[in-house]
Amino acid sequence: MTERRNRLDLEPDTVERDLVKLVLTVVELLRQLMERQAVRRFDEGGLSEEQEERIGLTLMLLEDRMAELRDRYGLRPEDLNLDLGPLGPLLPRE
Amino acid sequence: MTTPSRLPDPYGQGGGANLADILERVLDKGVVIAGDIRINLLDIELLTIKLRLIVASVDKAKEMGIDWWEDDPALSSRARQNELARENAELRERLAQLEPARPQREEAP
Amino acid sequence: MTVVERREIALVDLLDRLLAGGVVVKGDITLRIADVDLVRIDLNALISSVNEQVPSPWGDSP
Amino acid sequence: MSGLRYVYAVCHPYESPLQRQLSGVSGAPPKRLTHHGLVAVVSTVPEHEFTEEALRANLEDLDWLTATARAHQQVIDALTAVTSPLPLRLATVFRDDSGVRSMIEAREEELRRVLDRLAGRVEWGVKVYVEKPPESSDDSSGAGRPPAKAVSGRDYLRRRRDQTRAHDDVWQRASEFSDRLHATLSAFAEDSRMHAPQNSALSGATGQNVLNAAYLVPRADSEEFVELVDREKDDVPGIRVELTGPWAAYSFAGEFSEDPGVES
Repeated sequence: MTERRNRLDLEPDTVERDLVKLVLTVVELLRQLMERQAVRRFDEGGLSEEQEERIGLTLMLLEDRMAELRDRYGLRPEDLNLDLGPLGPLLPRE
Repeated sequence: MTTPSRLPDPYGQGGGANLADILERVLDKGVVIAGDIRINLLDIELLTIKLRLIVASVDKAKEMGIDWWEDDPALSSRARQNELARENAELRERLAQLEPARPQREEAP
Repeated sequence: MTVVERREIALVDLLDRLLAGGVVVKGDITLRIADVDLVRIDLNALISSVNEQVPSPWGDSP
Repeated sequence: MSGLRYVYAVCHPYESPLQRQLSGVSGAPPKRLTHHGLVAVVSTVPEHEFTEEALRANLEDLDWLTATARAHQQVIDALTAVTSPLPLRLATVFRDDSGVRSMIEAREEELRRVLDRLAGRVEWGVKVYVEKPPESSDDSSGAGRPPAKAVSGRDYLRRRRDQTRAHDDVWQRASEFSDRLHATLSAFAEDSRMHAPQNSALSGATGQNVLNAAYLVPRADSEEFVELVDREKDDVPGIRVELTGPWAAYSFAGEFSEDPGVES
């Protein structure tokens, strides 16, 4: 136990994966938040058709890109979620 | 006494009962989240949120006065007084066995 | 009153709702060391979704 | 020091013996300890597992907790078959038999009051789940793609919006359904308690738990209660009703302690 604690695991794969996971979690939170906000604007109807199209397309591409990145590092969508205990989860559990 | 009348077949119980169902009843707190949230970066702990909801049970036991560990003569001084009460209970129990008819609700001295 | 009260809400949904309503943060913060004020932060922030009441300060770019 | 006394339940004296070789927590067979006309069902457990520190650590050890909870539940289950016990919480431990006797003496009135209230009654658990809609993907993380990919940016937004609405809709329906179910069941039952929704990681159940309630029902009326649940759970799409029991009246033994139990 203690031995493991003192030894820094510098296995490049682990380092990269951990780092990616952390970053992707933050990005995913932002992406989902932006998506919800965009849907609100879309619902209110204040956007021009062209704006709607651009926002939608961007979000769609973002989602694809996230999925790609997750696949590359072997992460499942739920790996990017955090259980914050009494605060509930970070992202909706589904 | 209660005569158990015929009951419908148990639903989802027995060996395969849902652990959450059992824990919810057996512990006084329904919510049991085991384990911690730990976010590691390069094997270094970045953030840990301890979830210790289960422990509520111990506190509950204390609240109920079933704090036997405080009654251990080796552990606490309060226990010595209780030792007396206990001997009393023991004696009264024996008395009760000898004279089952006698009412037995005197207070401890 | 419904019996279903404790619906689990994800943080991202909470933020979404918070933004939709908008929050205003006002405050004065001073950072001091040994009773000497070193930094003053006069906070007057509005955090909200962009909507009719809260337009974007730059106007929506075309 | 050898062992401690683990108390499972307190009951009125009962005639029929407990089923076959029942083993309690830590493997020792449970036995009766009669005092003041009340029976405590106890068994001996090793002291080293139940000292305050050890217990704290053990309660956070899911394997230990599982084994102990199941053993506890097994004894209570066996008791429920022959009487209506007042089940005590997990890990109610005393130093020795006389400690158990002192507890019975000190709380005799309360114990009798609760036992009388629980006599001839059992507890049924009813849970309502919102099922994941089978066709649509989950609405955000993009684990499953929408069946057909969005053809344009606007289409994408529209799909997202519809998903969110459908999701809210299911919740709305589930919550109305739960209200109705709970109203019907609590009118039939003698008492009811609401538990917090269960965490699916622990229960292993699919879908999200919305309603998690317990109902106190006389044994004699149990069959009728089960039929009532069956009838009420008419097949609303996306909503599942789960019935568990009969349990010992765990959720209603709460009055035994100071606070009125875990309600919402």
